[in-house]
Amino acid sequence: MLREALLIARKDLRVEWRSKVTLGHVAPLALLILVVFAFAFDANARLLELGAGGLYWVAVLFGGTLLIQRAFDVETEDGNFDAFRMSAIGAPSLFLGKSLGVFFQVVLLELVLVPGVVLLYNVRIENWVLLLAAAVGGTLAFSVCGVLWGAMAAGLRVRATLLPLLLVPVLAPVLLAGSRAFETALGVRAEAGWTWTSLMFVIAAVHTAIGLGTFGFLLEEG
Amino acid sequence: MSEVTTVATGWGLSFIVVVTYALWIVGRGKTVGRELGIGGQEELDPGSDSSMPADS
Amino acid sequence: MSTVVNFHKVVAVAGGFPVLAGLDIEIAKGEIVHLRGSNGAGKTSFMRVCAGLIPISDGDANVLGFDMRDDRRSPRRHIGLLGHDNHLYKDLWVQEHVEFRAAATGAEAGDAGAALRRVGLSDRLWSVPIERLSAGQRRRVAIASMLVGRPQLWLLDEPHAALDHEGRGLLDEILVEAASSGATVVFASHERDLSKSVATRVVTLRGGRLMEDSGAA
Amino acid sequence: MAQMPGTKHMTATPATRVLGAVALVAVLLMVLLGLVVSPADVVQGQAVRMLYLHVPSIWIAYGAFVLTSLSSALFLIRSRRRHDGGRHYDRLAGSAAEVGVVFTGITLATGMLWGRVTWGTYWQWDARLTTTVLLFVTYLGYLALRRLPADPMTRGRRTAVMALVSFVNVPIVHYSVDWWRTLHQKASLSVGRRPEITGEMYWTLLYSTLAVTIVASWLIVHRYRVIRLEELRDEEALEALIASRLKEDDVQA
Repeated sequence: MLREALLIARKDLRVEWRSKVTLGHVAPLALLILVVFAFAFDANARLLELGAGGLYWVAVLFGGTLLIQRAFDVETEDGNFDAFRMSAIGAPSLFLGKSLGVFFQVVLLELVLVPGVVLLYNVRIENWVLLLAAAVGGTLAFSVCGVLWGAMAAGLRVRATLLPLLLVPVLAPVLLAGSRAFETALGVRAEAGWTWTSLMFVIAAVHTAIGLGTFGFLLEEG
Repeated sequence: MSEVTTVATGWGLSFIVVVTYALWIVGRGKTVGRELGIGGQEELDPGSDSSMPADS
Repeated sequence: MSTVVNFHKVVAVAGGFPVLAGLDIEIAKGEIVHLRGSNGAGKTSFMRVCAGLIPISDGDANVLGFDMRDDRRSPRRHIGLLGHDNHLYKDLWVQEHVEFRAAATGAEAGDAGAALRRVGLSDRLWSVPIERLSAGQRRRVAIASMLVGRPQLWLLDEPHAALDHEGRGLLDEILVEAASSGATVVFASHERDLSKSVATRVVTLRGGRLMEDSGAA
Repeated sequence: MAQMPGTKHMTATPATRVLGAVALVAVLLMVLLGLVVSPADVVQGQAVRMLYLHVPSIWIAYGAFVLTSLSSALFLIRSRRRHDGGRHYDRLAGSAAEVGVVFTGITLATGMLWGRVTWGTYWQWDARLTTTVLLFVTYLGYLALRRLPADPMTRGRRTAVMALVSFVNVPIVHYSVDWWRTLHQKASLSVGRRPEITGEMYWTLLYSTLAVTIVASWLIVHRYRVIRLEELRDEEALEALIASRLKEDDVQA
């Protein structure tokens, strides 16, 4: 199972390596969003510093949704969805593989966003370990939910508008927990960032379980 | 807005929503029923959907 | 000769339209069936039903021993389907794509090279992104991707369409080789003369049903 | 294909007429009790009457979404066994979800109005209302997915999976929003806690919940039948297509 999942993930990362969509298009866009937030808040340093944790995750949410869209467009263009469904790889491995692929691409995105937030919103990272754990937890939850809902909307003509509508309500708790955890890590707030981080891992675990069980159903376009 | 007017708007609004929704459903039932051509009152299979106990 | 595909009065609906309307057909192992028929006759739908991608709403369908009413997923690992599209990841290099398809079916990465040579693609092209290939070359990569999976049932929709003369010759050789090694081949094609060279049997569909069957060779 | 040759072509049957009448009477009584008979609250005055609508609506909405998830699960199980099975569960899920969305909407409207009076602002990021708005959007997405044209079984499967996943999400959303707000409230004094409902108000609230349940049931039954009628129409159109295809070939053959 894991071997097959890694196979899918490796293929997705190679597609990314060849097409450079994440690094070339989505990461700069996410950075741009951080800049646009500053316009929205009239470059009010205090406000940006306070909101840095939250704005970061909104940028990840936005960029990540585009990556999910891309991950399934790759699977549906040129009749690939038939091959995806015909593949000898079982649905659970397809699910894990796609999630891993998306996970690494979102991590790529965050490697650009973290320095972006630190520089643009001049925040100091007090607790690196918490920041890292929260980032991993949030990205994991994001990737798993994203792939689950991405498959739901894959191949549909209206997927560009339907996917965000389906995805954001489900990811609201991740955005909430991520923001609070990051604020703690950035020293803006004193609450227990670790509890919020663990909540994100719980969300990731719950959706992984659901995905493993239902991904087969989602592929049955029939 | 005083308390009484707020309560009145709240109840009024909710009633309007429910009534329009109910009328829309029955109306839709009629139009689709007409499209099916066989109007009339035959009894639907009574077994399968007695009123749903929306337990709260 | 064990039956690979057995349809009895099969009705299948896709997109709210009865694409198959009472189809009866039986295909035995090792046959090469040439499916003929105008557009909308049901050629593509027949293959998608065999592949389990479209559910059947009436009649009985049995593919590779699986009853398609109960279990449409299990036979898929033994079936190769090549539609009008090529099912290629256009961003990948030629070799990477075929190696992925090989690994996905449990074959060796090395088989990819052999398959690519078999379809006449010189290794100069192996490290070229599929996007930059011509339609004919892409078709060959698609055929190589299918060859590498060694399916028991080959379903090809208009495979000869984008190929040049040399490509068609190679494809026919591959199909004959697959059939002789125990696989079963079904391909759809408009051109009439093709049926002479390779097919052991010609079947014509119209209106989602069987019209003519030249019977087993 | 259609199970019953002589089927219903109007959504009303004697049984639902009775249910409709009972619902009307119940609502009239509810208005009487809620707006007139029951006393104003010591703390809140008249505003408490809003709760007689607000609280039952959110309970009914949750009840409807429980029904949606339950029937979705049953649909998935049944459709695995018999190719065309479980269609009635799919219809039930669809109708319950739509009614649930209507009542979630009412909950939001009445909640905001109640907030306006007690807290002075329509939206105060109160944990309950925030969760409700997320629930509202989630099931709007469900309805959007349901509207996509697809054959009933594919659509049923897709929406059933979504209903289950969304349902698992409700507690997650509930917990995280609660936790977020209680953190906040610890920081600031929590104002306008819901008044203790006792005595006569308690019975009014209980009765209102019963009345709203009856209304909701009436809506779900009728909505179910409209979906059934629509599916019958599509099936008949399909059968006509199949018949014409068969005829068309015999003529030419």
